[in-house]
Amino acid sequence: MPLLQIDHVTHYFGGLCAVSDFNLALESGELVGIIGPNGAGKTTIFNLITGVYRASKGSINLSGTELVGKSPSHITTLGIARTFQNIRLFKDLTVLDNVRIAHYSQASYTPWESLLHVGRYQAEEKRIIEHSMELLSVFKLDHLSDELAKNLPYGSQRRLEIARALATHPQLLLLDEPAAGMNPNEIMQLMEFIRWIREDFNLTILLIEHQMRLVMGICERLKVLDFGKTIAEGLPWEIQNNPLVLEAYLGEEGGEL
Amino acid sequence: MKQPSSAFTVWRARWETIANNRKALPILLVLGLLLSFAIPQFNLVNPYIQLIIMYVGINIILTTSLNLINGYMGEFSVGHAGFMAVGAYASAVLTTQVLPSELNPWLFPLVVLAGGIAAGLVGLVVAIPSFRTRGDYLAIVTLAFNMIVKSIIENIEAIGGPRGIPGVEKLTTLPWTFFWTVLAVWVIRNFIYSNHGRGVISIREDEIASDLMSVNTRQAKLLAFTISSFFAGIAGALFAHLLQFISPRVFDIIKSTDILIMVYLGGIGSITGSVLGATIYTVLLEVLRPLGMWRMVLMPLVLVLLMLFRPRGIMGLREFRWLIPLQDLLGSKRWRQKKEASDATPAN
Amino acid sequence: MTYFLQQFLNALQLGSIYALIALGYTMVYGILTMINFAHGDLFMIGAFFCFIAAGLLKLPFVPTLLISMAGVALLGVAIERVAYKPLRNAPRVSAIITALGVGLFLENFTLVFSPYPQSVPTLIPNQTWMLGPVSISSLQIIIVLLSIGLMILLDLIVQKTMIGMAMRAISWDKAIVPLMGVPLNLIISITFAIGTSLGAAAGVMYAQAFPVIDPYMGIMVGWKAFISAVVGGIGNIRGAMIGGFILGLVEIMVAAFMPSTYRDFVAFALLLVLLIFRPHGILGKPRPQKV
Amino acid sequence: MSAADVLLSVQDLQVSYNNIRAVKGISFDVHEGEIVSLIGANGAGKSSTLRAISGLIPYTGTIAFQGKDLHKIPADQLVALGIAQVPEGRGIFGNLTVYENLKLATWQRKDKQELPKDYERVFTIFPRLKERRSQQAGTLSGGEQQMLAVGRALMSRGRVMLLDEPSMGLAPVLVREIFRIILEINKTGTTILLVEQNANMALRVANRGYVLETGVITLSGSGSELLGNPRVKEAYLGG
Repeated sequence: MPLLQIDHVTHYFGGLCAVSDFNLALESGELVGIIGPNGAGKTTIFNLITGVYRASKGSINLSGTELVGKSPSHITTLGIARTFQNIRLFKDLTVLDNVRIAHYSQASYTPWESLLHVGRYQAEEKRIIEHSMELLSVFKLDHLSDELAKNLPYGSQRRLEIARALATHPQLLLLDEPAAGMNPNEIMQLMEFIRWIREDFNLTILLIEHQMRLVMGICERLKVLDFGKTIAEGLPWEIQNNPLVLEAYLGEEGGEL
Repeated sequence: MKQPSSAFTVWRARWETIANNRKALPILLVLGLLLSFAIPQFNLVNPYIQLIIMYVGINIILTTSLNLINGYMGEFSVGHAGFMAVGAYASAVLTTQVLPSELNPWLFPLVVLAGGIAAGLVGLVVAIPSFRTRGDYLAIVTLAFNMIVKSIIENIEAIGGPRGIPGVEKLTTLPWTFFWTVLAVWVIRNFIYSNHGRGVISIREDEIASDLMSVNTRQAKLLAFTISSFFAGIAGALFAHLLQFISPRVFDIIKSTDILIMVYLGGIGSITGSVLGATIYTVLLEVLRPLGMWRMVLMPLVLVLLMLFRPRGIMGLREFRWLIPLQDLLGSKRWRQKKEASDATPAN
Repeated sequence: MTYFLQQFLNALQLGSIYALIALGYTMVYGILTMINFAHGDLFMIGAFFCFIAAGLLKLPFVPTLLISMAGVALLGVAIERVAYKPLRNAPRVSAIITALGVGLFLENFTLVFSPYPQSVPTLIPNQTWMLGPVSISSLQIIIVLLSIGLMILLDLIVQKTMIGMAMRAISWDKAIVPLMGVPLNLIISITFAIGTSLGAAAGVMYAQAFPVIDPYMGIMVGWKAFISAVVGGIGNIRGAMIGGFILGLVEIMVAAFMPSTYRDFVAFALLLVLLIFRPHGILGKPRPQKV
Repeated sequence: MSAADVLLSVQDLQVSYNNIRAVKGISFDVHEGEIVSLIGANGAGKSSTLRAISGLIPYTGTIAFQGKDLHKIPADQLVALGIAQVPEGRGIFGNLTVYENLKLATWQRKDKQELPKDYERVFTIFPRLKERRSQQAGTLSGGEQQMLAVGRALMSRGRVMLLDEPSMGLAPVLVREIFRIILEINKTGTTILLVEQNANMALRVANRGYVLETGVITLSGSGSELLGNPRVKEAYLGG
């Protein structure tokens, strides 16, 4: 059984059809990319999977559990985490706190223990800090743990966002344009990094990206969207030479103007 | 190097030593408690100043609790006096109409607690429909709530209607004020430095991201709002038994405005700020009394200037270090030390 | 029935005053998404301008009204430039708190010069006509007609003129407006001028209808007008007018048919109930938020 | 071409925001009467460049229009200088009618007697807008909104028109339509600076083009030269 099964998902904004009849089956451990020009509906799909939007039609299923209609926080606890196209860190909080917050649903102490700092509070907080710091050190951010997130350089902010997402213990990680704003060199490093976290954290990864260098380099399968519809899918090299895809990106060639 | 030796830098250095010294805290608390008993006992300061000190304490409770919503959660609640009224009336009805008066001094802590619980429950009821949409929705609901509470009280003859309850026993003493103020500040501080509190703060930073990081935002909001109104109720109960007379007019929107000003003066998202804001505002109003009505002209000007030059208030988002729990302060450092130690030990 | 009609006339009078003030809240909110908490106090200043012009300078009604509107408009623009504009990029509440401070300043500053309630001379010859069993006063007619006239004028400005277009454009997307060559700050100033002068007109009429004025009169009336704006759908100009009349009607009718102390309770409870069912007010529309 | 023809000149432009260096020192010129296309994949820094020219974001370097430094000039004065804009995502005012959207763009125009002629011109180019002139702009389709945005820029009668991704989110048929209109507008004497993701179209209409990759200009040349250059495809789809 696939880890994530999306069937016939359609979503409207007002009268506009942002995603139409989207299907995807993600096997555990896969690394799949969704590409397509601006405004093709890619981020909308992430918002539908994570419960930020509620699909107008269709079903989204995570190892047997229907996700449509569940709240984003609930879906996250079921094992889906994500990053954002335009980095959404908690800017005025420290790097450590950013990761600690992602432990919210795992901390097993009650509001009363929160108010009085008794019971499991001490032990749990110690555990959360240690786990957070471990994660940060994996991402080479541990020395910055007490900086405010907004003061981090751009690349580190991107990494912190992934670290924060991993703190929720996901099975499935959704990366929304992780390479945005990076130069070719940084993209090479990011590719290594994504491969490596997939192994190390046992993840299934779905990513949206414009930087073809990255997508072609690491994705096992691709889905190409344009105007909310899937226009192509297959292996990276197939996609690269698919005329429909070329047209979606570069515009049509020839023809009367 | 040029040695800065002005009185200001010396004073500032001293202040920072105190402000950042964790050991100062228990000493200050014990000292404070002793003083709170000694002052009325030996009349160390005149009764007028004692009264001001008690008002400062009550205002600290109000400011800190409102800061939880407006500063930490980033919502905009404007009707805090409404919750204060609930606590004040609940407790005053208990001491004047329900409990035998000879028991009042003994049961006073429970009476105050009852005031807090009543306000907390009302807060929960107000909160449930209020967080449906973001933005100024809460402002409007709490504003209306403040006016509704006032109006309801005016219409209940059994609790004095518009005339209020006169002859409330003066049960609020300096030690009790000290106790409740410290308790309120401590509990709210604890909450902020906990998993639930971090959830609340993340809502301020980015609600959608917070939700997607597994924070149950609805639960966190309800929790914060209940706690905030609980302490407003505590402050109301203390206030009623200090003023010895309460009426609906005391808890109108002007009172709520006062609390708002103290929060933003001291600084949003800061306990230290709330303590300072409440203290400075209350004391300044008394100190400036000789200016007569001009002080009421001056104070808003100060507020406007402060907002223009420090939009987040005096201590906005900053805290004295001794208020922060050790693990928040040192957690990362300890972890690093531990790591270095284990790295140094060769693996077998 | 006669009694009801009589009360209905009173409701129109009160409602038009609320509506005029509510317009100021809603216009500023529409373009800056800021609650101008000082607006109720500008209404009060309007009433005091009326007191000065009519009581001290002995001017007739029309000059009094114009002086008051112009004076308050200037004050409103000055407040925006000095106190709000520097905070346009600061946290949103900072501007709101500043507005609160400005409001307190206006109240207390006025209080220094006028510690006691002042009575304003009536400028409109008070004549009462009987329409069948219902009596109607010249003052009521003037207040209602003048308010409605001002509202129609405002509606024309907003719907038909370039300035009105620019205001609406700002409320849609402030960032794009300068790209069209439209000076943002000028339009914001004009919006403040118009909004506050309407508040001043309400102040003058209020002072004529209830001729004893004091520096704190703006607080409660201001809050209620704000509530009217919310009921109508904050940011929506026609909504503010509707909201003002609804609130006036509710208040007068509750006072007429129930113990008058229920007035505020019913008015605000109604507001809450309405907001539960229509969180964006009667004419307000939610704008989809992009994630 | 002589330096006198240079209408818009960008020298060593750098833009950073939120700790991102979006544009890392680029230089280019736009000459009178030209169509210049700035192309590149998403996030290459195209829009940041345009936003800097519009005065919407802070930058370092020099941007000059007809030799006049634009650094100190407020955004709303650019139109008066002769810079007409079609903002990213169209930026039409959805709560105004089509006609009002057009009218608002004439705020800085001194020659009011010329206006009827210009409305006529816009409505001739875009008959659809004429049909919908009293409809709320928010109810228009994506293509119509883009036409309105271009029409609005025409109403402000700039010497140069800046277009930010006019093809975004439009179906191929409409994309062709928009580019045909851009050519037409250029023929009537308006200089055009175009920022586009749709490289094929943008280069076909352009006299000259620049390829941006992660904030740097990596290729430049005449439109037809670039159109045949395989490096352009690589800039998008990787090598």
